[in-house]
Amino acid sequence: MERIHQNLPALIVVLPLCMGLITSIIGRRGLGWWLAMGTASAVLAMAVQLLVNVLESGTLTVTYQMGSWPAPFGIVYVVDPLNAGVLTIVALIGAIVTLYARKSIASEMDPRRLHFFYALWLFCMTGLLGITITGDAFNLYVLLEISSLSTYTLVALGRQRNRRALTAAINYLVLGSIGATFYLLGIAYLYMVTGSLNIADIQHILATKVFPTWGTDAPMYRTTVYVGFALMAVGLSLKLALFPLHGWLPNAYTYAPSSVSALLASTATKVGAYAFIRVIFTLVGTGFAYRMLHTDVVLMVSAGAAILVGSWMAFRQTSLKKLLAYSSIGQIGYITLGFALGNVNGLTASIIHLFNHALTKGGMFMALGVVAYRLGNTRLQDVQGLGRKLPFTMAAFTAGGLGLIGVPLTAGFVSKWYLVTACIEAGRYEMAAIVLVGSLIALLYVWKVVEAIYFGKRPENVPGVKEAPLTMLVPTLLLAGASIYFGIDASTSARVATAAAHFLLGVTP
Amino acid sequence: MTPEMTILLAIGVPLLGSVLIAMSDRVPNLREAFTLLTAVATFGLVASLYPLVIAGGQPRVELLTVIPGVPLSFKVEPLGMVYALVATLLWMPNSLYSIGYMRGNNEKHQTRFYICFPLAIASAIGIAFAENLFTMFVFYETLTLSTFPLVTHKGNTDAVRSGRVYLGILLTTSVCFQLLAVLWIAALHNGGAVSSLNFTHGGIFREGLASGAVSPAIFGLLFFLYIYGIGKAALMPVHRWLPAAMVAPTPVSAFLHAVAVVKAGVFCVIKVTVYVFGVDLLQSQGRGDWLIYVAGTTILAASLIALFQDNLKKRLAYSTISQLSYVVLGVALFTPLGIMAATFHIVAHAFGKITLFFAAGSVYTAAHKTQVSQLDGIGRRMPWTMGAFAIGTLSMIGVPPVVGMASKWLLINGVVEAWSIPDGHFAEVFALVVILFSTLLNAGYFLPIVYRAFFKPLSDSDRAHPHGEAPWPIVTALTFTAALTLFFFFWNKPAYELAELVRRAVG
Amino acid sequence: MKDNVLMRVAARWNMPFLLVFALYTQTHGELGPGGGFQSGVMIAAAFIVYGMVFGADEMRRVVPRWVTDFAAAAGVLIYAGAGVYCMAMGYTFLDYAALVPSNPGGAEPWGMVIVEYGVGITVAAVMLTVFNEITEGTLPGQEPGGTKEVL
Amino acid sequence: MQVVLDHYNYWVCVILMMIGFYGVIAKTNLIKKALSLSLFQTGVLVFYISIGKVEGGTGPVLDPRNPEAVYSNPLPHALMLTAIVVGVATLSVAMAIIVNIRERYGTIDERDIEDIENQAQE
Repeated sequence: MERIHQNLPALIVVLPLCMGLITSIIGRRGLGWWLAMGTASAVLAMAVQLLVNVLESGTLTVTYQMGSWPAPFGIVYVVDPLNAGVLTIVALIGAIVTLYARKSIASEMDPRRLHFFYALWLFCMTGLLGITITGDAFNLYVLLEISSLSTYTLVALGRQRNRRALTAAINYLVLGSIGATFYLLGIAYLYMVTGSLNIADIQHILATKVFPTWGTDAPMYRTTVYVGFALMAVGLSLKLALFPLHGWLPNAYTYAPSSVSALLASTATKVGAYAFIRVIFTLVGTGFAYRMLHTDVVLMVSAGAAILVGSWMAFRQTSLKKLLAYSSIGQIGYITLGFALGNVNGLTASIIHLFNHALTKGGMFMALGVVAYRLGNTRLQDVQGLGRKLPFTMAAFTAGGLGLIGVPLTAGFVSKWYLVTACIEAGRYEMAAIVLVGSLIALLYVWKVVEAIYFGKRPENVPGVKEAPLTMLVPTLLLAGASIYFGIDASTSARVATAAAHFLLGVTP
Repeated sequence: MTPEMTILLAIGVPLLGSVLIAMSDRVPNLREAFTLLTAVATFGLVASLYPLVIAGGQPRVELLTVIPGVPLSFKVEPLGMVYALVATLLWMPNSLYSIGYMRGNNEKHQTRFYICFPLAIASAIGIAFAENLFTMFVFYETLTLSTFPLVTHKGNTDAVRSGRVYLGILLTTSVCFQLLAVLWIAALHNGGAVSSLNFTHGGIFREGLASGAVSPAIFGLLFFLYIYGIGKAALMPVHRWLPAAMVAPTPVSAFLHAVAVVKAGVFCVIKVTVYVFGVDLLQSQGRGDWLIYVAGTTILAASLIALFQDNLKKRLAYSTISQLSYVVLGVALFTPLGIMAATFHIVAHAFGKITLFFAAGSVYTAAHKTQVSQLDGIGRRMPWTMGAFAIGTLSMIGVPPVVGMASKWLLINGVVEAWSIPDGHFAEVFALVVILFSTLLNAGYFLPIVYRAFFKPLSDSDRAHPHGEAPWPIVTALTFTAALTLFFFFWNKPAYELAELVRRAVG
Repeated sequence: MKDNVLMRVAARWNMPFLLVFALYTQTHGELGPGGGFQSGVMIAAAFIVYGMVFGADEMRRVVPRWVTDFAAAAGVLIYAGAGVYCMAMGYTFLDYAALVPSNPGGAEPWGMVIVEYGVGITVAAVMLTVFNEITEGTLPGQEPGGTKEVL
Repeated sequence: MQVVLDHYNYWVCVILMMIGFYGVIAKTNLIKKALSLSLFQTGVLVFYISIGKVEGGTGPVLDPRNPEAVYSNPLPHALMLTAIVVGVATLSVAMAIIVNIRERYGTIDERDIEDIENQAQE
């Protein structure tokens, strides 16, 4: 037990990796799901334990040296309040969606190849957890690619439902690889300057050796760091689907299998956002990124456009999965806006929205998965009048929708509270206005669906539908319930988010 | 039972009631019994706090912390007490009336209907007892959302379209303006420029304005955001939702107009003026004068529109818009007496308007008539209904011996008090003119209805379709409220005392 | 191409040499030039040459899909398993000192040997999988059955 | 001019990357697109390897006879080994998807696929 405890940071990544491999070998005939489910639950337990460890440790960090090589020579895994929180999000959503995936995916692909699905599923989790926990810039790239490669394949598995999944996957692959390559090139530039790949070490060298010589005798360094940071920023923006680099997202989310959409929407872009926050706040620091380069202005413009355009595009969709996908682009705008503001409340808003949006969007995608499971389709006309046929599922969808709008007592409101307060504190009144207008557009697109669900007429001549099977319904309701619960009592999530924000900005609360 | 418990129960009992109602879906009689029982119990709980409040007590209770530093908490003070008492008192006849109406008209989805009422009343009590801006906003939104299924109850295209207008205007204003104001104040609070997010005597901007941390322009802007953020007060031009909501069944209209929704609007206006911005601060900063003109214009314009409405419920709706602006006008005088008049008018208008709506619904249930022009001679067939209607009319116009007179009297006193403040007096003159002229207009659009009902002969087609009074729950309910309207003119001690307490808190 | 004598003979004769050279590269991985990657690619190349000459189906008869699937996972498992073993012995992940606790410095090559074998197996298997994926598809013009196009 | 020549390794990578990038954007044949992507990644690999070069450096093997020796930096090379694997994996996933696309659509040209989808919608 003690050994497990010591090795938690490594185990949380190694366990899903090994289990994924084992699943691909022996996971036939339903065993795959049991292995995946067991792993996901264990990972959740470990993530929560890590979060507790971090918050209770005096320095707020837990470090783990791979192969006992000390940093900066070896790869270290560093857990601080920020990534402990993100780990918990990924693990929580992973566990819940795995529970849900069993029935959902069984109806969407060849049952003989299900063990590959669960193996890829676990690899994807490995990558996402690894990105979050690693303290090494290059290791981050490798894990980013592990998660991305399995994601491309998972998206392509939607081919049985619709062949467009394949084109969506290849499109995602091309853009995702370009993003990752940009990131890789960015690291090369920082490596040229600092000779290190360890994030903490790079930060230290930049802060003590490179930035102080600014403008004196080392003008070459400046351009190199500029270029490196710019390349990393562009690469991560692609992964994060920040407007206008969001082109891959709508189709990938729409045509992927239901459970994959739920997992991706609530974790993949979140982890991208995490990596971006890490690069800006830990790696180069806000002093360089915001005050010197004014990246914050660029990010804010992108975020504002993402909120408005993403939400508006969502309103125009008639395919509900696409609607949610575009809405995700808008929500990513909120997350980006939060950390672009750079103050404590903004960062808190960003981090807490990572969590809240994961719950909200995950629940909504799962509800749509139920619709797809029962009706084979998720167009707007398919959910007409479903409120009475699938009362619990549709209630979960509506609860999520209210969260997207940011109605009080839902998780979305808590994020919005921090975000708008931060905008006003930073004197960005126009951004506050955009956030509020964004929630109004969210009202439009959510209400369009809610009206169809509760006031629409079921078309004649369609067979009756039953409520979802329990293994799908329970996780859906769990996430929807959580998105309400964390709107009513946000003290836990806000505590972690605030701790992370304080930690990143070096502010003592 | 401690007062703290009572506060929580007053909100919890309706919620519990709606659960019980949902569970007794199959047994209508049991369901209706739960509805009535919840109504009586809620009123009992709220009323039991009255002696304490009159004695000067202000019990508070914190339910939970939603966001660190921002709790969902409640505090009972005289102004909130007025609103809570009115809402819960009138909810009792309203429930009785709903039962008669829904059964009389064989409406569908009755259970959903009865579930939403207690939810809305719980939200209303939450607004009344809110201790801070956040709590008020939360319950303000839940009130909007819980009444939405009521407004769109019929479920046809018309109802859905009106539901969009209802939700669209109320949510747009509250999100774009009120939420912005709340968050702005929260941001100022984080920066230390504002003393508290709680409702405080004399407002929360005193130190900030004095030290210059809050500029007068932002102070005025926030006041503007708040006034227009409270779309439920139906100030022009954000009044469109109220006529739109007329597609709802009549008990819902009565609920919207008299019991909870619009009253929540004007209540919030009074509350933020008194406890957030501070009457004397607004007066001395001169940042709220525009409100008199807006309110006055709304009164006159809405009355003029009402004059030309043939649909009875639409006419009543525009009358409500103008009556609400009386409250806002009272507030906009920024004097203690003005605030008192506004507070009192909440009560007065509630009693009168609920009677009028009950009567309109009664006519619809018994005779299936919706237009004013169809009402010729109906008073002889439905004497109770139209008698009550007449009493309500008098209250709206402000004629003794009904309660509407009392609030109008207070309002004029408020104008007189405002006169003593040395400035141009132009606003006061405007207010007086508005009050006098609108009284004439009120008479102009209400009295013809009474005249038609009692003095014009029945038309030939009506003669062929004989009908009597509406079902007994309806008649009982409207008689009760009409009696209250009359009775309250002579014995309005509770409301008056509470309003007096509010006045003292201001002055 | 299997009708071409020259190709057939060349493929048969080359295979043992390719495999032996691959093994050589593998065993020298931890100290000299070479290692798992190179040897894995060479092993795969040997079979792919075989497959190109005698047909992919023939190659799949020699190395069935389940073997490549198994080997791909097993190789990585060997790698990760070495790390997990270290953890289980009370060291950190991939701390090869766990392999020979009496001589931590000398344990390092042992760890690498294990890892290189894992890598070699995986690379070979994955290369063959890629070859299989590309050659195994349905012929053009043939509609795969049992799909429904919706959404 | 001197600056340009001094950094000829940069130019090589930039040219490689841009050729790849152009292919990714301009080619409609998916296989060409995937190969261009590979080329794009290769540009970065070359860049890494070239920055590991130290002028006058020898192979990074400790030589007891020459303690003053200057070594090339082996780390970028080791990193690129991993990056190459990632690149190959990406390419193979891409190929697998393209094979599937060929099965479902009968073409691997983006424009044709778009046409097919548009027709299917009508």
